[in-house]
Formats: sequence, C-alpha cells, structure tokens
Amino acid sequence: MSEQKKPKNIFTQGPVDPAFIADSIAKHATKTSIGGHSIFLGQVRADVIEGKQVEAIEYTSHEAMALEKMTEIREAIFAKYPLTCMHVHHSLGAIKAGEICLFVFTSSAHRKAAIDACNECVERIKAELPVWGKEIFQGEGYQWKVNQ
Amino acid sequence: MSEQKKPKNIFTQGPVDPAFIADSIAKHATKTSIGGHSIFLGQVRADVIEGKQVEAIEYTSHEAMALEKMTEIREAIFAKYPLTCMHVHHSLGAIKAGEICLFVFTSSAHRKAAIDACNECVERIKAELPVWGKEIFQGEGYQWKVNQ
Amino acid sequence: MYFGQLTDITGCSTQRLPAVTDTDALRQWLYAQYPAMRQAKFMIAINNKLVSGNEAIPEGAQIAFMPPFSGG
Amino acid sequence: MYFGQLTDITGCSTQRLPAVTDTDALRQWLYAQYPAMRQAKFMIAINNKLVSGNEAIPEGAQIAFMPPFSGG
Repeated sequence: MSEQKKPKNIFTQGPVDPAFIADSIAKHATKTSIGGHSIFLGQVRADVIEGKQVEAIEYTSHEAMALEKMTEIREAIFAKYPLTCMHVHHSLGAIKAGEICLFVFTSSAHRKAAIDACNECVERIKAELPVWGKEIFQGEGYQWKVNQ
Repeated sequence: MSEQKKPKNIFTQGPVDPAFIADSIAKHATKTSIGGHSIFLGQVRADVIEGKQVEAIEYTSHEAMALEKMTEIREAIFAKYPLTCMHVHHSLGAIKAGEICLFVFTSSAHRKAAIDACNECVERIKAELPVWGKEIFQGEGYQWKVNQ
Repeated sequence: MYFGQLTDITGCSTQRLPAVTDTDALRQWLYAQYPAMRQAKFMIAINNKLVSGNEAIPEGAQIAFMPPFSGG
Repeated sequence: MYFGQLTDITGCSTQRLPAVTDTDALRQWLYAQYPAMRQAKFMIAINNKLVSGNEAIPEGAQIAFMPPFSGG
C-alpha cells in the first residue's frame, strides 16, 4: 500500500546563482494566495583562522540519507505550518567566499508561518542533514567546519 | 553641530522586480564577512471579500514622515543587532496581485542576527510607517487594507 | 493633509487649515467640517511627529491626519 | 562509507567491511583498523538510518560512519 516516493533533490553542484533565486521568486507571481515569502541564504565567509583565510568551503554529503531526512523535515514543516510552498537548495563541491551555499524559501498567505517555517527549516538542515564543509585556506591547508 | 542627514529613500513606484532582488543579493558577494542573509518579501494577495476579488493594492504614504521613521527604525535595529547591512524597499502606487510590494533584506556574519533583525524590521514597518493600502476589487469598488 | 480612508470623508488630501493654537481646537474644527470624522479612527502628526493628548501647534506647522497604518 | 574528517583518518571514503553481526563488533574492528577513531566523534547509520547503542547489522547493509554535521 505504501508507495516509496523518490525524495526530491535539494543538491546542486556549485554555488546558488542569484539569478536562480530571482527565477524562483518570479515563479510565485501566479500563486496569488501568497502574502509573504521568507528567504534564508547562507553565504561562505572568508574567516581568518590563525592567520589563514578561508577561500572556499568544499561541501560533501551522504546524499541518499540527506534527501530522506530532508523529505522528513519537509513533511514535518508542512504539517506544522500553513505553507503554500517550500524550496530548499544546498550546494555541493567547492563554494568560494562570497558565494551562496544554501537557499531556503518558504511562502504562505501570512508572514508569520512563512518566517517561522523558514527559520525552523534552516535550523533542522544545519543540525540534521549529513553534510560536511571543509574550509579550504588560501595557499594551503584546510580545517573541517563545525556548526554552532 | 548636528548635521541633518537626508533620510535614505525606501519608496519605489510600482512592484519590486525579482531581477532587482537578484542584483541586491549579487552585490553582497564582495562582502565576505557575511555568513547569512534573511529576506522578507510581501506579495499582494488576490483575497476574495464578499464575492469580490482583490486585483491590486494601491499604496500611498506620508513619505517624509515615513522616511524619518524608517531612519529611526534602521538606527534602532543596527544598535540592537550586529548587522553588516540592511536594505528596505516599499512599493507605492498600484501593485497587482502576485507582485512584490515589500522587500526587506538583512545580512550578518551569523544567521540569528540577520533573521531576528529582518523579522523585527518587517513588524515595525507594518506597525509604524505611515503607509496605506487600498484594496482595489476586480470590476469596481475598493476597501482599505487593515493590518493584523 | 489627509491620508488613507480619511480622504473618503474629506474628499481631498490637502487643505489649508484655520489658525488654531492646539490640537483640541483643531479637532473641534475638523468635526464641525466633517461630522463623519467623529467616527473615524485617526492620529495627528505635527511636522512629521505623532502627537497624543492636546498639543500646541506652532505657526505654519504641517498637520497630518492619519488613519491606522496598513503598509507592507 | 566514511565522511568528513573521518576520511582524514581512514584515507578512503568507501571500504568493504567485515561481516559482523552488530555495531559493537563493528566498532571493535574499526578501532583495531584505525586507532585514531577512538578519539573521533562519529555516528553510525545503517541503510541511511542513524542508530544508537548496539544495533544488529543485516546482511549486505550499507554502513556509514559520520562525524558531526556541518552543512549550510
């Protein structure tokens, strides 16, 4: 009876292009029950650690597991908030400082649901998705990113 | 001694174009101390009220007063949160259902400040800026928008 | 200046006001001119600052009558 | 499969594991192979599900060793 749906992909090789974000926003113009959109964008910081500057973060993931978990998160958030839609995009591969590595986009009739759902989604992505960031230093060397 | 700075304009005639939002995001790629952006977009809903559907909201403002108040809000939010930057755009004139009428964009090294500042800014804009929305019905008639 | 739904009552958005010294006197004049204003919810701003209670009106001040805000 | 900083210890990201029946036995094998794993913080997933405590390992299961997540 239970149909195993293929989880929706959220991963994209390379950074999230601002033009892609604009297209995503523009596509919602036909959904005229929406009153508010909330967007979170993660951007790679050029942190300086012991004199070495981060020039990129290289993201890897246990993709199959991450997509299963993301499906679970998506369902929980749709059950909790009256959303019209939710879109998530996470980069894989090397993302340079200043580039966008995470794009979370929620829409609802009223702003509170969109904003709360977006925040909860970002928190759960950072805590629960099997994704790792390797901070690549200018010149040579790296360190593994630690969340929080 | 005190220099009266001209308040920064936030008003724009007509809707906020998604391409403009993309440009705003792209401009932040050089600010590599930023780790998170939070964006809120208000979109005009095609609400149906007693059988009549809203086809547009026509926004008017006491602009000089709104810009003074916005300067005060901006300063309070920068004093409260460690933001890198904050941008606000509010439409005036007739904005059709499905179009964007409000764009609030905050950026910070870490996500919490950006998200909290964005939310607080949206709440204060809706509560404190002298702006009025006239909901224009398809066919004929209108009603004045009420917040909350 | 009148804003939002108040313009439905006044039929205009700008008007030269009589020389009155405070907001209580101004309200009396407004209610006499536009009886429907008694039922309207509005705030008064003098030179872009909201006032509450009875406030003195400086000569040449710009007065705004504003219903509840509904931006965003 | 090994992920993140664990690959610095193992030098590889995929490896055929011995046929063990539970995660306790698997940990013993791992620590013997890679002593530095004793100091590493990691979780184990069997067929894409995180497990805690000692769990049985089905035949042919896919095992993932994963350090704390750092996405976003």
